[in-house]
Amino acid sequence: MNLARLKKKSYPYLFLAPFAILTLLFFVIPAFATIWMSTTNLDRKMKADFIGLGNFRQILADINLLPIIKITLIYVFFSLILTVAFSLLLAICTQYLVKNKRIGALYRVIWLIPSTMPGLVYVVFWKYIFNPTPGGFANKVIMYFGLEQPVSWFNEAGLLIIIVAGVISGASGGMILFSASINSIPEDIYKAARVDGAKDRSIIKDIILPALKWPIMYVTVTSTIGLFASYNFILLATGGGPVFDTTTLALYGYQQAFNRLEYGYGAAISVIVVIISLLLTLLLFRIFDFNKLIRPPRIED
Amino acid sequence: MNLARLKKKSYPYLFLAPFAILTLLFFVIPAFATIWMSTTNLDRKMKADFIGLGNFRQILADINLLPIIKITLIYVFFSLILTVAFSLLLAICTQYLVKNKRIGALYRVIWLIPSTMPGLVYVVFWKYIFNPTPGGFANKVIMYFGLEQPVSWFNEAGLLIIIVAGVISGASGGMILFSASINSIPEDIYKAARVDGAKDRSIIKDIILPALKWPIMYVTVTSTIGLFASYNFILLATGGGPVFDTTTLALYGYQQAFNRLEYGYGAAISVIVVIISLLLTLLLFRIFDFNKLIRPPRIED
Amino acid sequence: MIKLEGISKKFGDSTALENVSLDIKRGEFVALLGPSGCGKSTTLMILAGLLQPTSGKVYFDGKIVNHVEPKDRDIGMVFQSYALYPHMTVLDNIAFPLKQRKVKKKERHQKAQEIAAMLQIDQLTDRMPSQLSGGQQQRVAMARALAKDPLFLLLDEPMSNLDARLKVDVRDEIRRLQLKLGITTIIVTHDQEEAMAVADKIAILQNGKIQQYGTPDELFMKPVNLFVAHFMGNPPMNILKCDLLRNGNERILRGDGFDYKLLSTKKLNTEFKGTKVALGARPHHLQISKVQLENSIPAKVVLVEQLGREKLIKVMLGDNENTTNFIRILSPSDLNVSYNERVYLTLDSEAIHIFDEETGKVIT
Amino acid sequence: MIKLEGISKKFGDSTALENVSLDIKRGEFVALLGPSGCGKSTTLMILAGLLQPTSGKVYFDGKIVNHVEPKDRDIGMVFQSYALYPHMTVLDNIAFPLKQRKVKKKERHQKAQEIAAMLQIDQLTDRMPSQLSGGQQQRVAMARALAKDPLFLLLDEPMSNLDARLKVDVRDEIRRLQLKLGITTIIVTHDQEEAMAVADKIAILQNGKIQQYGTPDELFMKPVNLFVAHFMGNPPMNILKCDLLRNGNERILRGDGFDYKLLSTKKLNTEFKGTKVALGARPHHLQISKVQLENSIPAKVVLVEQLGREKLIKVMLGDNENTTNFIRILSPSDLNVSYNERVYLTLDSEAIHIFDEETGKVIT
Amino acid sequence: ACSAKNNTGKETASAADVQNKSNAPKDAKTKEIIKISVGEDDYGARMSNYAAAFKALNEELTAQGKNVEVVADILPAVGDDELVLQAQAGQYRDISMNSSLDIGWELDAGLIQPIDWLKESEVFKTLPQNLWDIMEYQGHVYGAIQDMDASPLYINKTALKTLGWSDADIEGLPDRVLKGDWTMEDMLNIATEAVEKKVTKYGLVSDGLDNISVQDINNQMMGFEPYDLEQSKVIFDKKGITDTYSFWEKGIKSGAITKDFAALEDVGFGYFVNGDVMFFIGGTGSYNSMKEAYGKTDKEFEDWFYANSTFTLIPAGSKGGEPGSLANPRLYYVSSKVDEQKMPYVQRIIELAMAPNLQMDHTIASGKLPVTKSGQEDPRFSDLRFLHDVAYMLDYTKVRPPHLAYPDYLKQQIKGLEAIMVNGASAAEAYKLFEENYKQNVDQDQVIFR
Ligand SMILES: Nc1ncnc2c1ncn2[C@@H]1O[C@H](COP(=O)(O)OP(=O)(O)OP(=O)(O)O)[C@@H](O)[C@H]1O
Ligand SMILES: Nc1ncnc2c1ncn2[C@@H]1O[C@H](COP(=O)(O)OP(=O)(O)OP(=O)(O)O)[C@@H](O)[C@H]1O
Ligand SMILES: [Mg+2]
Ligand SMILES: [Mg+2]
Repeated sequence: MNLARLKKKSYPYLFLAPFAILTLLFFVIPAFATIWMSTTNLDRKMKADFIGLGNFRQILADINLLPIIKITLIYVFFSLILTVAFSLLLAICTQYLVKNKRIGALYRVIWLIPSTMPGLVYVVFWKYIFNPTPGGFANKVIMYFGLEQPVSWFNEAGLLIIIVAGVISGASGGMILFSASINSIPEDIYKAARVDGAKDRSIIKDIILPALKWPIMYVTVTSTIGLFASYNFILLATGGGPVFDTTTLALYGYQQAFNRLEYGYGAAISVIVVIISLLLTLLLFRIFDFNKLIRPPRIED
Repeated sequence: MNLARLKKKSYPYLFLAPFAILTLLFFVIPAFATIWMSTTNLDRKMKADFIGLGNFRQILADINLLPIIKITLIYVFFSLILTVAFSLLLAICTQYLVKNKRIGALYRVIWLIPSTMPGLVYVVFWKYIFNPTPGGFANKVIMYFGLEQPVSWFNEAGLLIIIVAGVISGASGGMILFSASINSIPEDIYKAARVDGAKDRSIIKDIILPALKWPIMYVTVTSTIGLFASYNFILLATGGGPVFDTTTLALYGYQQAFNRLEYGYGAAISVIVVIISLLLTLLLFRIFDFNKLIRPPRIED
Repeated sequence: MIKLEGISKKFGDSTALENVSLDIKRGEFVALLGPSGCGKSTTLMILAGLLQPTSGKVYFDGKIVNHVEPKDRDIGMVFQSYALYPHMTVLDNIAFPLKQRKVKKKERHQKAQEIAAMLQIDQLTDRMPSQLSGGQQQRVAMARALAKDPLFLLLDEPMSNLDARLKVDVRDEIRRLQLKLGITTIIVTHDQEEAMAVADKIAILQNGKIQQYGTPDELFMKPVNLFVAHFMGNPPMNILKCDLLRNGNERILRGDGFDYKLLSTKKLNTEFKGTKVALGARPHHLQISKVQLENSIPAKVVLVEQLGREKLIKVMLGDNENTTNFIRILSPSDLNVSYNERVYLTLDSEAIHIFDEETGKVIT
Repeated sequence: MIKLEGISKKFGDSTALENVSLDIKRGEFVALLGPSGCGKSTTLMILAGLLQPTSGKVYFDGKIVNHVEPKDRDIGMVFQSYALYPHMTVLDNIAFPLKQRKVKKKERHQKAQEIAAMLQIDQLTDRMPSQLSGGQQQRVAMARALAKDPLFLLLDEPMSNLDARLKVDVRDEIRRLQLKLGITTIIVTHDQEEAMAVADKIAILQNGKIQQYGTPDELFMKPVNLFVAHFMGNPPMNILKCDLLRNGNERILRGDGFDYKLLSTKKLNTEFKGTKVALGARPHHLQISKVQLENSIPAKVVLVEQLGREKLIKVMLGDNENTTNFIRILSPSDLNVSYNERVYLTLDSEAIHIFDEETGKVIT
Repeated sequence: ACSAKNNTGKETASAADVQNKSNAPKDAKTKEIIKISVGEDDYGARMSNYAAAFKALNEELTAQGKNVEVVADILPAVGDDELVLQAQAGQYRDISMNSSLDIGWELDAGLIQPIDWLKESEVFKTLPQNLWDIMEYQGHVYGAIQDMDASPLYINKTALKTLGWSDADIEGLPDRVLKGDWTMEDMLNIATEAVEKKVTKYGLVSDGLDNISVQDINNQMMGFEPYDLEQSKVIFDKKGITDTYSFWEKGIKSGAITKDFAALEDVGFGYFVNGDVMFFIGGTGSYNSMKEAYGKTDKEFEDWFYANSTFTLIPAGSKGGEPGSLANPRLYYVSSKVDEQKMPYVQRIIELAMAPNLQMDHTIASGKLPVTKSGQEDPRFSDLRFLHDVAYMLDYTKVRPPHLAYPDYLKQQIKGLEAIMVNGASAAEAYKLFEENYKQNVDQDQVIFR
């Protein structure tokens, strides 16, 4: 009897086990290896000597650290706010406001376009559009309207372009999660709200948003983590330049590791990135009152 | 009166308009530009002459085309099946089977780990683990257990490793969407099913899966599209080699465009990728009976 | 005040309402009655503006409101499914309509708390809806509908999960508020006693069509057809198929196993020339006697149910064991009859109804 | 057969059930009655194994089943919220429990269709639950519970959305099936007439505690306390606070505005020494007369409600305009009284109940 | 392409031969197989030159009657990181190719060994001395250079004429540059004048900010290479660097250099061909790019080119200084794990791959110059008028030092340039940025600060 209960309780874990092992192998071990690496002076010669917190000391002394952290925070903050706001807006518009479900669905499908093409293609085109020479599309346009000098878009507004493009391509995931959650609110609730005199604004604020609390938390947390860790996009678009003006912490770590081939130093930066994003995650959990969100199960046994 | 109704009907579109314009600028125009580019011989010289379907004719004559398409289909098919199956399994395990919601949530959070670190870090480590020489970790393990010869993992099982790693890192998005949908099934329904004698298997099959139809479709479609379009991961892991053994169509296009700098040819391949993924999307819509999924609104006006 | 004119509603192929017309005066309390699935909820939804009629017009105060938004109709509504806001506390649920009116927080919470007290849920205002029992949820829904002192109150089975005592309390409260504020109220209920107790007028629906619309007494005393007669009253009116035999001034109803002579004072519709009729008699209009009386109908007791202060006795007419001619009689508790006992039924000619069996229309 | 032993259930701080014990024999039909929020649904959930009691034991056939899975308990259940499977047709919903028993598709569909016909929803079996009216959904839930011929049937307000006529039909069908198959049935209902009509035994709950458990007659005739007395019967029993004056053999109940002399045959519990009592009299045990009789109580008519075959008359005792001493009386329709009319009430000493006002316990 | 344990170079065709090898003389039928692993690099004609070398070596061996066969084992090209990882795991490339910059760290990481035999090699006899310098590090030869580039200054002749230069002035310009009479400053002045007078839209354009042509300018402005060969240290010279940055600052301020300097990378050729550019600094390969931008036949372009432009070495930074040219050649390296037995074969492959005609094949395919005089004597070379005309520059061409601290030097130097060009920093600010970042990134023992 007791054995049977044990068996019953444990079998979902058995299901999860092989995946846990794979995760371990593919992701957790590398994570720990990174931590180990951050305490060595591993470089292109691929010889690793333990140097303790040397790398971290060096990072703290790094003259670029402060400006880079500032840029990172700006980048993460605005990307995050915009991604969440934007995917919420899209989801609410297409799932609730646009009453014709067909059009809403169509619009959402259009948002899949960004994912049908390799990201690099876009970057190439943005580079073309925002090419700082007079031959660039945006410059052609503004010069057509009378501006004399071409604008160095990526230099003047590199971070902005990166954020906007990142937000647009990043919003679709959140949008879908939000859409699904909005969709699962029973119609009766909307009906009641409409009868109770609620305008769209109030329905969104009082009915839809509370139902999205959990998805919003999820998107916020994963976006925060993802944004802190990502560099690919910036690397392609501006390479972090000019100077360090669009270099985020993760990109800096990448450059240290893979351009300068200072793996140890790069790993140490990665570790710092992870620590910051974990701290922020905990903070977000607090803000969203995570414990309350995990309701106790109503089926008991 | 009529004007007011028109206003009411149109204002969600007004909300969407700026985003539509951004999408247009950032994504739709590049998409069309790619199509245009595919009809030119644009290359490193950055001069584009219209050559009609020349690139496409050349692609059809490309001796690598058939094997690459075969690899692409294998890659997409298995990645897709595994990603969907895997994220479903994870979602069901952590959201339904594991009754302790706290543990389930914890487990899901662990799955965020892969996204906290730059992807490249992982690739480097996989390369270390699956190093083909006797010094590689995996080889050390199998040789410890008595195997004589080291295994060239990436050669023997490159596609497999790529698929597995891709699936593990790709499953978390779907898992969360599925989790949210499972979470929104009213508890009463589970209770009823349990009283009606349903075992977990039947609850999953008859209650949970039908409720996940839409999310599954969404994940399937976006994964299909995404998998067809992605190459980043393979590029980092194997670079498409040995020979063309892990080269997918998108990677081939990338290589043509950015290694050989044959932009026109690369764009033409991209266009073919897009066409194939759109066709498959339509097929999937049919399979999932898309029209039925878009229920008519129950609130009328 | 409220007027439905030729309203029809189809869901795909199936017709939920067919040519429904209804006139409701300001401050009236109207009950919609009818069997399950007859279109009661649909009617309310159309009145609320949550469903669009397939055809027909809805007037409020003489103005067509077909396209007026629900929020602009000043309605309080209790949904059959309650439709509480799951993410709000009970208090916020009740106060929500007031919030929409920009009533200040303190004020609306106070008002909500008052109404909660009226419905005996003031202890629960901090809970979430999921932490309430069914009846408690239903009262929250009611409180929410009442909170804003609406012009119209649409109540869809608002007390189906309340016990009898509470139901009377709540009903009285609604009635009180309704009278005080002159709220035009439409209540859907399956309980005709409730309807008769509170409603000024009752509309009886069947298959999406209105059968009769009138005061409770009218419906009860003068049902226009078999359906209404059978539907009103609990236990339902007994209906017996008979032949109407006209013998000079004497008219005899002959059914399976009985003959019953109508009193000469009982008037029948002279347009009716047929013979196939249905005799309707309410259970408490029948008396049971253990001895045979004049013009009484012999029967055999089949079932005795104790209903508290009365007994419900089911008897079989005639001696045919396979008959389907059963009759239910309500009699005082002190009547002692037992299973299979032979009894005699007498009924008052004035209290019976006779219907054309074919069309169902009343002919008395 | 089924036994609850000292069951308590807490949700966080609030106690839903407190030390509930109950014995139910095989094949018995038991009704749970009680005011909204008293713990009826919670009791059913615990019986079904969907909630774990905070303390106490559940026995089925003498075995402790606290940790037996719901699916292994062989229960058919109707949830208060219906809990239909939204993604299945009505037919599949009904057939679902059979599917779990590996009954072949054709067979289970046939069975489902039969039960649907029994509950008059056979026309709707192709629809999805969302396309049904409330009452139709409720019948689907009932059909699903019955489909597998379960050993136990747990019904949580299964007919709250059905009209009276249908309710009787469904009730009869359940009763028939239950008797035929010997299904042990527990029904939660707010309708004590329904409970009295069908149940072998009734348990009355209040605030999570069982007040009385017995046959309908027992509860009606011999309520053990004020609560049960007041709760059973509709309209409820009239309760009047009085002082019990003992004057030799004469015992007089003196209330606000009246004196009533108890017949000498009426026995009181000799242990009761106090004077504060409550007098209980059911509305139909009071007679109204327009002239003063011996031992009658003067009153003034406040409200007259037409209930169909009877009138519910509300009167005020005494002349104090601010009194709260109201009494409801059920009288035949033909009694004509009007608002503010002065009347006299007589009541039968045998039919009244006297309770200790402090403890609520009966002392007759 | 999987082979992991062939680093001793010997592998026999069958197991039976293992016994034969030690005692019996070589059996005519079973040849000894020597597998030489080569890192893939299919730019130009490199791979086909390898193939030809292997073929030639086998023919030689047969001719010598040796019972040996060499087999190429082509291993895919990899990045530096993986090169090390693979080497550490035991998978070496017997012959690999990398930039001349990489000698230092590859040696440090134990990947390569000295190949001083090169000094005796026939094919390298006619290699100019400055190219020998490239291959040497700490007194040994480590790499075998296999192609070469130069960085000419392309000049818009038409524009010069518009500015009033006579044909004779123009013709004499390369000589003045050689003598150190016409300097960078002169160039910048003319560029400024051209832009101010709207003769051309751009004064000075290059093939990219992080390309060697820009480093060439920097070196010229400093008047030296930032490297001390003897101490084997990088020189961080405050004055030189400040001068360089001042040059750029002045260029930007005067409009001779535009803010989008870096972005002109891909379009500069076309602008030059359109006549919009006064001076263009690129590699010899830029000629090909211009040709493609021009879009007509080789001959037509050549005619246009010589009619409308001219070219010189990069002028000296100050009067009397030396003109210069910078290149980034790739060298053949030999793995440290190649043993004595195998080395002769490896040596021979490298020598054969450098056969004059093969050098020329590569030149035709890549636009880079043959390195040895003998290579330049190939009759096909004189047909390539431009390449032929710039060949003299090889004598002035230098490469960047193969020093560990040098890559960071370059990176941070460019950051300073970006600051000037994009963010409008002054030369002093740029210097500060450079200095701070460089100091924190390198081991200061490796650098002479002055
Ligand atoms: N999750 C919960 N958290 C807190 N209290 C709860 C919860 N669920 C139920 N309760 C409380 O437990 C008590 C019993 O609830 P239950 O649902 O059993 O009542 P009920 O007798 O079925 O009432 P009704 O007739 O209104 O359905 C109620 O007072 C209810 O408010
Ligand atoms: N979405 C729908 N699609 C098809 N038929 C529907 C739909 N909604 C309701 N109906 C049908 O319309 C009819 C009227 O439904 P309605 O809900 O108005 O009934 P009701 O009178 O409220 O019944 P109840 O007393 O059972 O709640 C029913 O027969 C129902 O099956
Ligand atoms: Mg309804
Ligand atoms: Mg309940």
